[in-house]
Amino acid sequence: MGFLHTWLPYILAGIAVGGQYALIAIGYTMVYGILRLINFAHGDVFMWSGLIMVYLITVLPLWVSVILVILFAIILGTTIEKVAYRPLRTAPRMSIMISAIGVSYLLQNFALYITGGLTKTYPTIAWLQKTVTIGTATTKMVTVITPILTIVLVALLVLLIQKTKIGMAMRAVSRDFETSSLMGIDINRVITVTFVIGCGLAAIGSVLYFSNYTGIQPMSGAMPGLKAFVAAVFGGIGSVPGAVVGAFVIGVAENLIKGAGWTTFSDAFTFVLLIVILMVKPTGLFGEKNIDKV
Amino acid sequence: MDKTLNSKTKTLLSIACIAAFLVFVYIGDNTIPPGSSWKMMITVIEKGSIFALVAASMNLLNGFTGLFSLGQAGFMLIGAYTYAIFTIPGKSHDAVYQYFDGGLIKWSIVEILEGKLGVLGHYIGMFIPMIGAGLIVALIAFLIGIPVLRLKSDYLAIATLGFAEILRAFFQWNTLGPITNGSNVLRKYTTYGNAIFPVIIAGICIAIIMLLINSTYGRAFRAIRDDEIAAEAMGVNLFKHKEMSFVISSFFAGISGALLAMFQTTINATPFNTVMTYEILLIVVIGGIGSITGSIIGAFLFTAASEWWLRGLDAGRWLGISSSLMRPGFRKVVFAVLIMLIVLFYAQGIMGSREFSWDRFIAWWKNLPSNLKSWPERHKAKATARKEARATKAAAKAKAKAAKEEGEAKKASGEKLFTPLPTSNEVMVFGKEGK
Amino acid sequence: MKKFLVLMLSLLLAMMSLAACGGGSGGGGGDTVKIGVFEPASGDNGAGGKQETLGIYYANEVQPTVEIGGKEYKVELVPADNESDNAKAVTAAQSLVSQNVSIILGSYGSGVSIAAADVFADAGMPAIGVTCTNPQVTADCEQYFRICFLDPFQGTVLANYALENGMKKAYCLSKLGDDYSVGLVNYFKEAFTKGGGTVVEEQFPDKNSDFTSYVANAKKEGCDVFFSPVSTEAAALIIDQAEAQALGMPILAGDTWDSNVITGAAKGKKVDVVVTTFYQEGGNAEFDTGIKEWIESDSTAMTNNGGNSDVAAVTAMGYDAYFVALEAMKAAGSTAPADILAALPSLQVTNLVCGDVSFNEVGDANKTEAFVKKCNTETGSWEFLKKQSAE
Amino acid sequence: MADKKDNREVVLRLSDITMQFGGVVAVDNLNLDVHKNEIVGLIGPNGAGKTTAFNCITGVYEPTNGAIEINGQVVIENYPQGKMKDSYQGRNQGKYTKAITMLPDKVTKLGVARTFQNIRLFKGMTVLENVMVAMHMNQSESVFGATFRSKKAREEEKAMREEALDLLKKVDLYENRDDMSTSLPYGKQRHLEIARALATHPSILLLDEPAAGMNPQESDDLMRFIGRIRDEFDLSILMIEHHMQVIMGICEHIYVLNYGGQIADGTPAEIQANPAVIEAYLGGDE
Repeated sequence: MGFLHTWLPYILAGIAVGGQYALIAIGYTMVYGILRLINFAHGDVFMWSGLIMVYLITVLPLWVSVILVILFAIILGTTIEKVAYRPLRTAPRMSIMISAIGVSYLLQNFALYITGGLTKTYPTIAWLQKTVTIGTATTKMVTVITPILTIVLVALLVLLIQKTKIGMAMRAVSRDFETSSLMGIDINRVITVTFVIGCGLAAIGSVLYFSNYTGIQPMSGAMPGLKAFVAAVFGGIGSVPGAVVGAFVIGVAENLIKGAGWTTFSDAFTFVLLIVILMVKPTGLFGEKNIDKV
Repeated sequence: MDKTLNSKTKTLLSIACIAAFLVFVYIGDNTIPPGSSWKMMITVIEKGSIFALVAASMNLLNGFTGLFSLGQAGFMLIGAYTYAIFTIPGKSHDAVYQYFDGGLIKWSIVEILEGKLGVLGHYIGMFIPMIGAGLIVALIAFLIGIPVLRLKSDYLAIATLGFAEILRAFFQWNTLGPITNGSNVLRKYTTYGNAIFPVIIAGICIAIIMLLINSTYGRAFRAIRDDEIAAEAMGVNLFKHKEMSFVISSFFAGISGALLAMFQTTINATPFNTVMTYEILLIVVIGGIGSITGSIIGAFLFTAASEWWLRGLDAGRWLGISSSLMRPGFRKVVFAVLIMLIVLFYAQGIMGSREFSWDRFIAWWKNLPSNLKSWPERHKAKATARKEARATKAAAKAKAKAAKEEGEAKKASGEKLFTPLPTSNEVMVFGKEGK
Repeated sequence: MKKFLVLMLSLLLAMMSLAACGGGSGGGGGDTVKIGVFEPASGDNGAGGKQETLGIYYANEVQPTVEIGGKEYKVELVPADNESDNAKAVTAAQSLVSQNVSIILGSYGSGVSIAAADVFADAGMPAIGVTCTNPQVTADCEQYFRICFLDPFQGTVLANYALENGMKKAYCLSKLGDDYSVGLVNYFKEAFTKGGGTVVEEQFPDKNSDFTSYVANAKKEGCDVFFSPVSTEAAALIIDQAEAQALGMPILAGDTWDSNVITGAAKGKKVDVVVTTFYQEGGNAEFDTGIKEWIESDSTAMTNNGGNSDVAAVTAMGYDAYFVALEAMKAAGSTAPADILAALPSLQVTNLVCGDVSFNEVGDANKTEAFVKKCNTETGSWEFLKKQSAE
Repeated sequence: MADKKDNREVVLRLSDITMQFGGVVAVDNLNLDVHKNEIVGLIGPNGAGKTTAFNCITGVYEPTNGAIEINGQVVIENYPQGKMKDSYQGRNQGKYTKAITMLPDKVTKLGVARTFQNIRLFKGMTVLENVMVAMHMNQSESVFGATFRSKKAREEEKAMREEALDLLKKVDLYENRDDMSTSLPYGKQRHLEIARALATHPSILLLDEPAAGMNPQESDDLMRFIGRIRDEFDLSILMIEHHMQVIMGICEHIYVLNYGGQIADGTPAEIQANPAVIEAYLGGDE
C-alpha cells in the first residue's frame, strides 16, 4: 500500500479539517436557506468563540468553559441577527449583505483591539491534543475525534429538522418565507433557532479547530469561514448533509493539493472549486432549484 | 426656492471650484514643509482621490447596475502590477528583481519614450502603461464576466471575491517571479511628482463615469438595477449590459490600481485582499449607493478619518482626551462602530442616491438658519409623533392579543372560527354582465 | 433631523481636523525632541513590532532626556502603527513626518520599511532600521540606516550552521507575499546549495493556519532540517504540528523566532529549534534585569511582550536603536533632520547591548557574527550555542 | 380547437404550450392564436396559469413542451420526446425538436411588449426616463460614443426624448414627466407601464391585468384607452383580465383557462353561454 503509506497523513488531516469546516458550514447553509443571506460574520463568531475560550480557561475549569463558550457563541450570533439583520429584513438584499460585512469588520477590529494584534495560544485540552499513531501517520487525537463528533452532531441535527415541530417550521420557512409567515409560523423564532444551532455548532467546531491549530488572531475566522461557505455552496446551499459532504471534500482536497506540492494555490483551489460548481451546477450537489416568480 | 441659478452660472461655478481646488492642491504640495501637520492633508487628498475613483467604479457596478461584485481589490492589483512592471527603469531591474536575475522585462516604457521625446515622453510613458493597466484589467474582467455575470446577486459577490483571491495567489506565484517578482515588492518604478496628478487623473475618470451614467447606456444600467425582469422585457440585453458595466468598472479600477501603485511607491500583492474590497464597499455605502458625488465625499472622509483624524485614538490622546482605552486598535473599533451605525441607521449614506447640485446646496444653505431655529420644535413634534405611533402600535398589539385569546377560547369551546365566504367575487361581476 | 445630523457630523469632523492639526504642531517647539516610532502594532508582524517598540520605550524610560548642543531636551516618542501592511505604511510614515519628528526608528518587517523609504527620502528624514534585514531597505535610500545584519549574511550563517552539522537536505517554508521569509529562504538556498546541500522549497498562503501538510511534506521528502524563517504567529503553529506528527528533524529559523512566543510554544514539546539572532540574553546583565523589572511592573508592557518578561532580541535591538538615535543627535548638535542625516554615516556607537554600531557606505551596520541559539524545551528558554560567521 | 373563420393574418401563435414546475403543471397544452389588430382575452380563476402563459411567450420561462411563433417566426420550440407524459404532448406528439428559446429582450425586439401584473416600473427613475429605457434597444450609437456625447449620440438622445414626450402626451402623463415613477398614483402607474411597453415599438401588446384595482369608471376609461392605442399604434393585443366588464366589452375573442388547461374559447357571447366556463367560475357543486 505505497499510496496509502504516502498519503494517509494528508487524508487524515483533510478529514479532520473537513469535519471542522462542516460544523461551520452548517451555520452558513441554514442561515442562507432561511434568510437568503451569506452571513459574512459567521466566521468571526467562530473566531470569537476561540478567543473567549482563551480568556475563560484562565479562571474556570475546562467543561464549564466549553459550555460557556457555546453559550457565548449562541448569544453573539442571535444578537447579531437581532441588531444587524432583523431591522433590514425588508430592505434590499444588498443592504443586509453590507450589514453582514460591516459586522464582520467590527468583530475583527474589536478582536484586534482586545488581543492587541497578538496571536493568542489556545488552551491545551490534554486528551484532544494527545499524539496518536494510525498506520503510517502520527497525528493528534482531535483528528480522530472530529469526524466522529461531526457525524454524530449532524445526524442529531438532521433528526431535529426531520422529526420535530420546529424542524418542520424551518423547512417550511426555507421553502417559502412569506407563505410560512401567513400560515402562522413565528418567523422570528425560527430564525433565532437557526442562529442558535449554527452558532452552537460553530463554537463546537472552534474547540476542535483551535485544538488542532492552536493560534488565534483576529483574521483566524476569515479563511475557515470562506471555505465553509464554499463547502455549503458545493453541497447545495440549504442542505445540511450537502454542506457536510462539501466540507469533507474541500478539507481532503486542499490537503492533497498541499501534499502534491501546489501549496501556493491551496486556498485558490477552494475558490476555483466554487466557481466551477456555480457554473456547472449552481444548485450544488443536493440543492433544490428555485424558480423566480414574475 | 425663490431663484435658481441658470445652468451656465452653475457650470462656471463648478469649474471655478474645481480649478480653485486644483490650485490649492498644487500650491499646497509645493509649499507645505514636510514637517507640518497640514502635509498630511495633501497625503489624504492624494489617497482620497485614488479611492474616490475606485469607489466610483464600484458604485457604477453596485449602485448603478445592481451587481454586487466584490472583486475590486483584485482588479486594482492587476492594474498596479501592470503599471509597475512596465515602468521600472532598466538600471533598477537587478536590484528590484534581486532573486530573479533582473527579471524578464528589462526596459521601461517611460525610459524609452523619455529618450526619444524628452519630458513629454516621460508623461506619455506614464500614460501608456496606465491606460494599458486599465485595458488589461478590462480584458481579464471581460473573461471573468462571461461565466460569473450569469450568477445571482450573492453568488456573484462570492464568486468575484473568489476570483480576486485567485488572482492574488497567482501574482505571488514564484514561477511568475521574473515578471511579478513573486512575493517580493516591486519598487523604483516611475511615480508622479505632484499631488495634483492623481487628483486630475481620478477627476477625469470620475467625470467619464458620470457621463456614462447619464447616457442612454447608464439608463439601461439603472433599469437593470431597478428591475432585471422589466428591463429585459423592455429589450435591454441583460448579459451584454452587465458585461459592459463590469468591464468599464474594472477598467477604472485598474487605473486606480496604477495610481495607487504610484502613490505607494512600492507594491506587493498581499494588501490587495478582501479587507481592501470591504473598505472600498464601505466608502460606497458611507457616500450613498447610487451617488458618485457621495462616493467622492465618502472616499475623502474615510481616508481622512482613518489615516489622519482618528490616528490619535491609537496613540492615547485624541481631541485633548486621554484614556487608557485608547491603545493601538481603538481607532479601528471606533471606525467600525461608526460604519455599523451608518449601515443600520443611516442606510442612505451621505448623499442617498442623489448627486450634488448647486440648487439644492443653495437652498440648503439659505434654509439652514431657519431650520436650525425650528429644530427644537420639529424635534419635539417628531418625538410626540413617535410617542403616538408607539401608543397606537401598543394598542393594536393589545387588540390583536385579545382577539387571539378570544379565538383560542372559541377554538377551545369548539365554535367555528370562520364562516365560509362565497368562492369568488368575480362571479358577481360575471352574472351581472352576462346576458 | 437629517440635516441637523449632517451639520453636527460636519462640525465634529471640522473640529477633529483642527484638533488633529493643532495637536501636531503644538508640541513641536520648546525643549522636546521627537523620535518617530514606525512599528507594526497589528497585522502579521504585530507581535514582533510590539516587542521592538517595548525596547524603544524602555530605553526612553532609562534615558528620557538628551543633551544636544549644550541644551537639555526631553525626548518624546511618537508612535504610528503601520499595520504590517505596505499600503498603510506609506500614510503611517507620512503622518510621522508631518508631526515634525527629528528621526524615525523602525520597522520590524522589511516590506513596510521599503514602502516607507520613499516618504522618508522625500522629506529628507533620517530613519534607522532596527531589525529589517532585507538588503533593499537601505540599498537605494540615502536616508535609511540600520543597526542589524542583513539577510544575505544571515542566510549564509544559517546555511553554514546546517552544513557544519551534517544536514544535507533542507525543507524551506516561506510565506507567500512575505518578502522577509521569501528573501531569507532565497539566500539560505543559495549558500546551502553552494555548500553541496539540496533544497525542497514551499510557500504557504496568507491567513493559513493549517501546517499539517507542510510538516508531512518535509517528512515525506526525507529532509534533514526544516528551515522556516516565518512570522512568530505561524511559528507557533508549525512547532505544534511538528510535535503532533513527530517531525524528527531540527527546525531552523532566523531572527524573528528569537522570541518568547517560540519558547512558549516549544516548552514541553519534543522539538528541536535553532535560531540565529542579534543578541544573547545574559550578555548584558544590567539591561536584562532592568528591562525585566520594567516589564513586570507594567501590565500593558507585559501583555505586549506576550505575557512574560523574557527579553526578545528585537527588544534589545529597539533599545539600542534608541541610543543610536540619541548619539546621532548629539553628534549632529541639532534636532534638525538634515543635520542628523549628515552626522549618521560617520557615527560610532559603543556600549550597546547587541554590540557596537558603525555604518558602511550603504548605511548598514558592520556586523560579522550572529548568535546561534537553541531552545531548551524543558525550561522554555534559549540556550546559547555559538557565534557563527558567514565565512 | 381554434379553428375560426377569421382570415386576418396570425401574428402570435401558441401550439401545445405546456409548462411544468416540478410536479405542478401550470399551463397544460395551451393553443392560442392572436390575429392582426385583434384584442384577445385570456381569463380564468386565480392560479389558472395565465401569467405563466405570458411568461412563456416573452421568454421568461422556457416551456416544457410546445412552440411559439411571433409574426411567423418561431421563437420557442421545444418538443422533448419521451420526457413528458403522453397527455401533455398535444397535437404535435411524436415530433421531436431541440429547444430553441429566445431571451426576453430578443422577443421584445421581435415586437412583443408586455406589462406586468404587479407593476414593475423602474423605481429609481423619472417617468420620462422609464419610457426612454424602452427605446434604448433601438439606439445604434456605441457606449463609447454615447459616453462622450458624439453628434450621433446627441441626435439620437434628442429624438428619443421627443418621441418619449410625445408618447407621454398620448397617455396623459406629460405633466408628470419629471416625477419619480413611484410617486405616481396607482392608475397612472398602469398607464406608464403601457406607455413604456409602447415605446419598444411593438406589434403585439401583452397586458397583464391592466384594470386590476380600478373602479368601474376607471375601467371604462381603460377600455376606451386600450381601444384607442390599438388603432393608433396598429397593435394586436392579448390581455389577461378579471374584470369581466372590460373583457366582455373589448375583446373579440376569449380563451378560458382552468387549472392550466384550456376549457373554452370563442366570442364573448359564446363564452358567457359555455357551461364549462360557468362551472369553472361558480365551482362544481351545482
